[in-house]
Parts: sequence; C-alpha cells; structure tokens
Amino acid sequence: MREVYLDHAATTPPYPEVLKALQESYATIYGNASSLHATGQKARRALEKAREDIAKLIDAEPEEVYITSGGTESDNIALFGTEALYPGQPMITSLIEHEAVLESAKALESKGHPVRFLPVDTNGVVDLNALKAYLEEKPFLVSVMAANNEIGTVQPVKEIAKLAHERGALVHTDAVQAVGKIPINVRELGVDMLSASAHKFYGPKGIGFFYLRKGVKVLPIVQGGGHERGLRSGTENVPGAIAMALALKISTRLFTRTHYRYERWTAQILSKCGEIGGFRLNGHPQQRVPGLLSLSFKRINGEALMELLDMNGVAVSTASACQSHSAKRGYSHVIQSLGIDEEYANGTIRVSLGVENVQEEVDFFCEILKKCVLQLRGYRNGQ
Amino acid sequence: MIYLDHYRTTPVSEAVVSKMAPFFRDDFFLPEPFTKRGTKAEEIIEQANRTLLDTFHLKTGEVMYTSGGTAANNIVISGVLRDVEPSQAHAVCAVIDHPSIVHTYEYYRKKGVSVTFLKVDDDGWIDPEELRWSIQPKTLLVSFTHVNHTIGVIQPLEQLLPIIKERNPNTRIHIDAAVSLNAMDLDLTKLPIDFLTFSGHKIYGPKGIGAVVFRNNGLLKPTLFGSVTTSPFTPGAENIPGIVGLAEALRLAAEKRATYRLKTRRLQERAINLIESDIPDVVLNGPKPTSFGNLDAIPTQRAVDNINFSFRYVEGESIMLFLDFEDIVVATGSACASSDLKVNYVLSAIGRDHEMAHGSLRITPGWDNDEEQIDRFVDRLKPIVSRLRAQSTLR
Amino acid sequence: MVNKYSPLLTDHFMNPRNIGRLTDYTFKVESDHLKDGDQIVFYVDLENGRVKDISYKIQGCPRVIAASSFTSELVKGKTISEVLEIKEDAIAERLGITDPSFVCIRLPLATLQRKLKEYVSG
Amino acid sequence: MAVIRYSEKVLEHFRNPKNIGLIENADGQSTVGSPACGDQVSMFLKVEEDRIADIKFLSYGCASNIATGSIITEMAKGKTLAEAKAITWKDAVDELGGLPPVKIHCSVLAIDGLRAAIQDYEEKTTGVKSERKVDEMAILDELKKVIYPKNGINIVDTNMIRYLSFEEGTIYIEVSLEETDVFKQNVLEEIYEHLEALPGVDKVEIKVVEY
Repeated sequence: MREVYLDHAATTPPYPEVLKALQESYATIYGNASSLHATGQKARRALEKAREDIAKLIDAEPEEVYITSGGTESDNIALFGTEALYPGQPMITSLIEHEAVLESAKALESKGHPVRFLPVDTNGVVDLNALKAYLEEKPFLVSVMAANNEIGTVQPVKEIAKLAHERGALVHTDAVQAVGKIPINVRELGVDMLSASAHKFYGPKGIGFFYLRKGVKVLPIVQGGGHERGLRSGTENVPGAIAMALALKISTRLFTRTHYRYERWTAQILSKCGEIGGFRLNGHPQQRVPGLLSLSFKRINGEALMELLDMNGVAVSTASACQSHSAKRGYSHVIQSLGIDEEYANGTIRVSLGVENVQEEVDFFCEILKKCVLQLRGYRNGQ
Repeated sequence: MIYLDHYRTTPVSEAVVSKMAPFFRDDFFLPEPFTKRGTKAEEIIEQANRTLLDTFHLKTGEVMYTSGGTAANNIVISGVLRDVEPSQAHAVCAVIDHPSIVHTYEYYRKKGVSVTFLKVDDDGWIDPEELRWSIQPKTLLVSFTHVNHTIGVIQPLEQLLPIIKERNPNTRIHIDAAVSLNAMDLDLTKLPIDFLTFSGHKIYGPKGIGAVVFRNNGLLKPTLFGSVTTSPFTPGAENIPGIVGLAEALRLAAEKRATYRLKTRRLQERAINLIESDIPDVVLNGPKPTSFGNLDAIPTQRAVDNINFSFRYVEGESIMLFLDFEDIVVATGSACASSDLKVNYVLSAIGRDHEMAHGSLRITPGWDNDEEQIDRFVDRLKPIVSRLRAQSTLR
Repeated sequence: MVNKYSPLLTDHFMNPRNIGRLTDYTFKVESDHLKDGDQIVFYVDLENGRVKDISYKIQGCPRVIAASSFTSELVKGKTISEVLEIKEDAIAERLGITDPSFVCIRLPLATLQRKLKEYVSG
Repeated sequence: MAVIRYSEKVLEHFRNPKNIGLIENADGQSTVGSPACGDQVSMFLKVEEDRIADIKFLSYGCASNIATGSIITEMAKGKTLAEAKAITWKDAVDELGGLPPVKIHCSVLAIDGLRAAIQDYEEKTTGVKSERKVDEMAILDELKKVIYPKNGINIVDTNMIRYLSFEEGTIYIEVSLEETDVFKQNVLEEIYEHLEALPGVDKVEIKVVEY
C-alpha cells in the first residue's frame, strides 16, 4: 500500500544534504567546542560558522543566537529565564500557544505571576484590543507564537511587539512553525526573543535555537559548565548545529518553489473538499503558513478520520501531533478557541505538505480523503 | 592526530552511525498512539529503553532521554528540589562533582535549600563517615559522580550507597555515570541508585542526547513544560536518531567493556610509567591505579582510561598548545585555559596548590589509541616540559 | 506505553458489522458519556428473551466504533441474562486495549447492559 | 563562553620566544604576578647610557604571557628608558595582532614587569626610592591594570568602579559585578593583588554591587 506522508508540521525528514553534513561532522568534528586545542577549535569554528549562518538568515547578530536542544527548551528559557527578574509581575500569552509555552505559563502562574490569555477570533488571530487592555497591568512579558501549529495562522507579531514595547514589556515569539517556512526577520518583527526547532524545517531532531536580542537579560535555566555564553550549559551539539544551519539555508532558498507548489495543491485539496461537502478550512484565509491545512468535516470524529486515512496509507494528524494521548478526548484547545460549531470542530484533521511530496501523492490523498469521509459518514447514517 | 581527550568527548563509532542512519530520513516519524508510523516510533524508543535497562541489569524501570548529561543532571536535581519548601530540604553532593551537579546545587543553596558539599581526601575519595553524618531526616537527594571527570577516581558505590539508605531510606540517590560506562559495569539490582545519568557523546555515541535511568519517578517534578508523548519530564519532539544512537553506543560499550578495559589499562600503565620515569618533578593527581600486575582485575580505585599529572614549574595551557602543534590533543586544568580563568576546582579540592593545578594535564586514551601513540606522546612531551621549565620564573 | 491496534480492532473499525437501523426493533438506546457531537444509537430486536437482531449508527473514535461492532456480534443470539453476564474487560482484552483510561472501549456494552437491565425490571 | 583564539603572531612568539632567559648581575630586575594566579614574569635589564642595551625575561604562564614577554622585550630593546616606559600594553597587543579579551591581563602584567625593572634600575642608580604618593588617582591608575576578561578593557573604563575612598590605610571600593558573572572571583582577586601591593595600604575592602 502506498505511504503518503502529509504530517510535516509534526516533524520532517532532514534534507539529504543535511544528513550528509551531519554524518560527516560526526566523523570529523569530534572535538568539544569549549576546549582550547586545535580539534576543539575546529569544532568551535564550525559552531560559530553555523551560528553566523543562522543569524544571517533571520537578520540577527551571531552573538544573539544560542544553540539549544529544540523548541521546547527555547520556549522554557524565554519564560523561566526572565520570570525571576520580575517577581509577581503578570505575563501575557495567547489561548492558542503550543504546549511548550502554555504549560510553562501555567507553571509561572503557580509561581505567583498572573497570566493573561489573549483570545483569538474565528480565524485564529489574537485580539489586539485585549492585548492593549492587559498591557495596562504592566506585564513583564508578552509571548505570542509567530504561526500556529494546528491551523497555520500567522500572528501580527510586529504589531504585538510594538504595542508591548511601548508599555515596557519583553516580547517572545515561539516561531517553531514559522522559521524555515516563511521569511522571518527578527529586526523587522522587533521581538526580544524567538524560539525555533530544526526538525520542523528538515534539520535533525534534538537541536534548535534561541534568539535573544543584545542587551536583554535572561538567566540560565540549566546550571552547568557555562556553555553558550552562560545561558545554556551542556556540551555543544556541533554536528547538530551545522546541520541545522544548512537546513535553514536550504529551506529559505526553496521558499519560492515550495510556496508555489503548496498553493496549487491547497487549491486542489480544497476543491476536493468542496466535492465531499460539509467542511470548513480553519485559520486565516490569507495570513497563513503555506502548506498547512486544518480541515474540519461535519459529523465526523477527527481521530477516526485520521486512523482511517492512516490505514489507507496516508499520514495526517488530528489536533497536534504530540497530544492525542490515551483518554484525552475531544478536540484541541486551539480548535476550541476558534469558537467554531462543535459539529465541525470534532472532525478536524491537519494536513501539512512537505518538500518531498509530489503531484501523484496529492492526487492519491484527495481520492482517499473522499473515500474515508464518506465511509465514516456512512457509519453515522447507518449505510 | 593523537587524540587523548576522550573524557571531553569521543567520536561517534561507525557502528552507531549506521545504526542511526535509517532514522533520519526513512523512519523519521515521531511517536504517536495507534498510527502505524507512530507506534513504530514508540517501539523503537521502547527497544532503546530495553537496551538501557538491560545494560544496567534492570528488569523494570523507566528511562527518559535528555539533550545530554548536563540536562539529565539538571532534570534530576531540579526535579527534586524546585518545588519543595527550601527550608525543609537538604541535599548532598561532593565538591569534585561535575559542574552540572555542583553549579545546580549551588543555585538551590542560594534559593535557601541547605546543601552539604562533601569534601574529599587527597586521592578524591569521599569519607564514608562524613557521608553518614551528612544525611539528615530532611535529606531529599544525594548526588555524586561515579568516576570523576578530572582525576578518574572511582567512588566505591557498594560501600557508600547503603550508608545513605541506612540513615534515611527516603533519601534518593543520583549517580552521574558520564565517564564510567566505557570501562565500568553498573548493576542497578545490586546498587540502590534511584537516578542514573549519562550522555551519548562520552561513549562513542552522538552529541545532543543523554538519559536518566530510574526505578520510579517518585519525587520528581517536571522542570520543562511542553507537549508530552513519552515522558512528562522531557516534553517536546523525541530525538529518535539520537535515542537509537545512545542505546547502540551503550550496548556496544557493555559488549566490548572487557576488551576496552584491557586496552586502555595497558595504555594507562605505559603512559604513567613512561612519564614518571622520563620526566622529573611530576605528581600523579588522583589515586594510583589498582596493581598493574593483574590486568583482568576490575579496577576499583582509578578508572583505566584516565591519567592526570601535574608538572611542576610549568603552566598547562602552554604544554597543551605545544602538544597541539604536534597534533596531540590533551586537556589541562590550568586556569588560563578555562573560559572563566578559574583554576580547576577538582585539583584544588584534592589539595593541589594553584601552581600545581595550573601545571596539570589530563590524558584520557580511548579506542583509537595504541601503544605506539602513547610512546610518541611522551616522547614529544618530554622536550616541551624541559623547554618551558628552562624559561620559567620558578625554576 | 505502546499503543497499537490489534488486527481484530482494526478489522472491526474498518469494516464494522451490523451498521444501520433495524426496521423492526424492540427498543433503541443512545449512549451517554460521548461528547463533541459523537454518538451511538443501538437498535435491539428481542425475541423470547433473546437478542434476535441488533444494529447501530455511530459517530466516534476508532475504538468506540470497533467496540460497538464487536459487541453487536457478541450479543447477537444471546439471552438477556447471558448478555448481562459479559464482563466489560472481556471486550477490552479481546480488542487489545487494556488501559483502563480508555472508557470508550467499554461504553457500547455498558450502554446495552444498562438498557437491558431497565427493560427486565420493567 | 569566550572564544579563545590566538593570532598567528602570538603563536609564533609563543613557539619561539625572543629574549628568553636570565641576565646575571642585571642592572635592573623585577618579578611581577604570582603563580597562584597562573602568571608570573621576571624581567632583567642591562642599561648603557640610558638605553636598554639588553633585556631578557622568564615566564611562568600561558601562551599569551610568553608571547607578550617576547614582544615587549623586542619593543624595548635599544630604546631609551623614557621611551621604554612609555610603551603601553595596548602597543604590545597591537604589535601582536590582537589578543583575546580574556588574555589582555597577560600583556598588562608584562608591561608592569618592564616598568618595575626600569624603576628598580633607577632606584639602584639614584639611591632614591621613588615612592609615589598613594592617593585616589594612584589607586585608579592601579585599578586600570585590572582587565575585565569579558571585553578586554580595564575595570575603570568599563565603569565598574562605583565608589572609591582611601582613609587611614584602608581602601574601600565598590565594584559593579553581577552575582552570576563568571569572572567575578577573578576580578576580585586581581583587585586585591594590585591594591594590597601599594605602599601604605593595610587593608582593601571590596563591596560587590549589582548596579
């Protein structure tokens, strides 16, 4: 049976070039980057080169880029690294953040920081009027994601940063679903902190980066040998950093090509959904990450649709890839926040296209999708 | 190149690289319940868990994967201490433990947790009596490093750990085995260890991955927050290639341990004998290795793959750089070579004065070395030391 | 934890038996505990204290679909008291989902048994 | 984490230091620094007609310590004493093609050694102990020899000295350093080492402030 992978928002396979770079550096660069001798220096240079490359691609200074173990750690640094400096002050985030920010924010709440959650409109865009109101409470931090992982809506981070800075708050953006997928320029966005994860843009797992604007103070959340200028202890994952920089470079180069293809395929998929009937596309119609589609089908259980697609050789996800565990029922916090009709909300799947997908796979998916939706509706209607 | 700095990091063995290979592009999926790809990913992690538990002789237990040894030690210590009322908590570690332990306890000490930093004797050993009396009713956690990362001293776990549980059965024990596992077997059915931490890149596995093996998570509270699939302590996407690499590296380390011990022990003996006979005014830091005569004996005093000497009248960074010119890689405890200009705290703790600590070299052989390389290393080292001594103010 | 569907569960999910609405039935029963628009409706035809025929319509997760299908096969032809004696865990075990947090796997049988008890007691 | 990288010229002077050794019956000599801090330099001078006819040094220290000793002796050789005294550590660092910030203190030490050796010569020949009066300016000058390893600039110009007083043999200073600064201990030790050596100073009290 055919296997079509349409779950790139969960994780992506590294580009072949990236894999090659990774494996080569496993073999050649085994010095520890913090060490003074030539082997260590070779590793150090490679690490700094990777840092420079990443910095260039997001318009940051190399010393503003810190290598971490991934998006979750970066998000945790942003919240827990700043909170101790502003005891008792509130923070603002949104209702549709990824768990890495949401769960951290809840933990901050228990440490005495009131947390305000910004609501979103039906398209998943955060409410700027609510932001303005909450900013009156003198929050120390505003953390709003650059692009949502379930519905793909791109947030007005630039406006958010401007409003927050006027009130003296720090601004963090979880850009895990944005970096490598849409152009990201930290200067233009005006954020103080940004999180990214390599495995979302065809880099390896277990590595990510954290942008920290020069002059912004953050305390380390991991104690140890003082690597990454004291912010992030632990032996530097040099091969991972090299591979991540290369992956980001390639992803950026491919923007035009992938965006064109994703648009065409999106139109094709939506037209098939129209044929099936009883569906809605979630998220903002224009301000969205290309290739990420959140589709809700009326009177269908999303998990059943995902499983049935899987059994027919197509991999998509329902809600967020990491979350659909055990007895947890219902649909995700993101879909809930959109305030859409329950009949639809329950039947939501996420389809995320990737660079290695081809036309035949999209054609195949469209046919299978129709078959599966109709099959499940048949169960419901007793046919 | 003669690479003698395996305690810092090791190359990834080819067997490990090829074991990891399919998980980058072919089976790159993340674990997820019920879907084919997701359950396969879960099974891969389960297999790795099994390998880890088997290696430590555990039938049941839990494993969590971290971004490395530092993160593993932080997850354990912070996991126990972060949410407790500081005045009601006490913890113990040794002054010579790895920075990821010492600095983390230092952080909690500042937050009001009382922490005992156990002193060590001139060879680096913890005093069992001091350990005994350090354990209090409110002692939540004791951490120490099994094999020390600087001087290779092996703490006698069989002797020390029962003392802790005897004094307070509720105290959890955390052992950092980062540089132990190439040479040492740890049988967790015989040792009352609650948390064991280590990392991939010290055992010929990849960087960016480490693990905590534990019987049950009991006291631990999560310290990182995010989406959880496999362990609430390590949220976020699972680094499956890394996990596979770590498990394979550990399996190979266990499989080849006897050979490794024989090999590095010969190299250690040769290096120590040559340096002591050819270079005057040197002092071995850390305990003497157990009798050289019996190569089959399991070492109990000093790890077989660690050599650490102080060279009187000279400074370590200079020696290290001259060796580097000859493509020989070692490490030094000199403050000049450290990023914070502090002299090596392990050497200070075993009573070396600043001058001796500055003039120290750590030589850690591994799989890729042979006798001929050790001879060449000492051969090059000799003129470097005498030359630097000739120009020293202290001669 | 490895969560993997057994071949039996997969088969019942992909090809559920007895889907539909009986034209003649003694009673119909709707499940509670399902939310978000999901639902099961069983149609049961009793004859001489025996389940002569059974069918259902369903919207729900794969587990509840498979469990409904499996349960319908299991009870068909059994007497009411035989049906009431079936252990909830028996179905869970047969379908390979033993984690007690999966309420959905037990729900179809529980729903039927609840209604049958009501029916018997009048 | 500082990136420590040496220029080719530093490595060359480290590998093949000029003027290494000791001059018997030197006209002026000095030893500065201490092995406890990891660096010590001894300087030896031969002076003819107010000019440095020969100069040699010994070093217990790291690569940059040896390289700066080498370059400074090269620069001083043949110069008049006045010219030699005017050489600054910045000149030496420039001549070496730069030093990592964390290593600047090595060149300061070598310049100190050179000046101390010249002073030793001048005291021997004139018989006058040229003791500069210790006042707040002199203390500041001494503090300018303490380099903040993070940026390679001295702690005075880095604006880390927030308060300074000198009363009855006690120097009291406030230094701005963050609790988490990795170089905190190092900076404090260097301040003690420099100030305690000043004549007429019995006690140095340092208060670390975080502003």
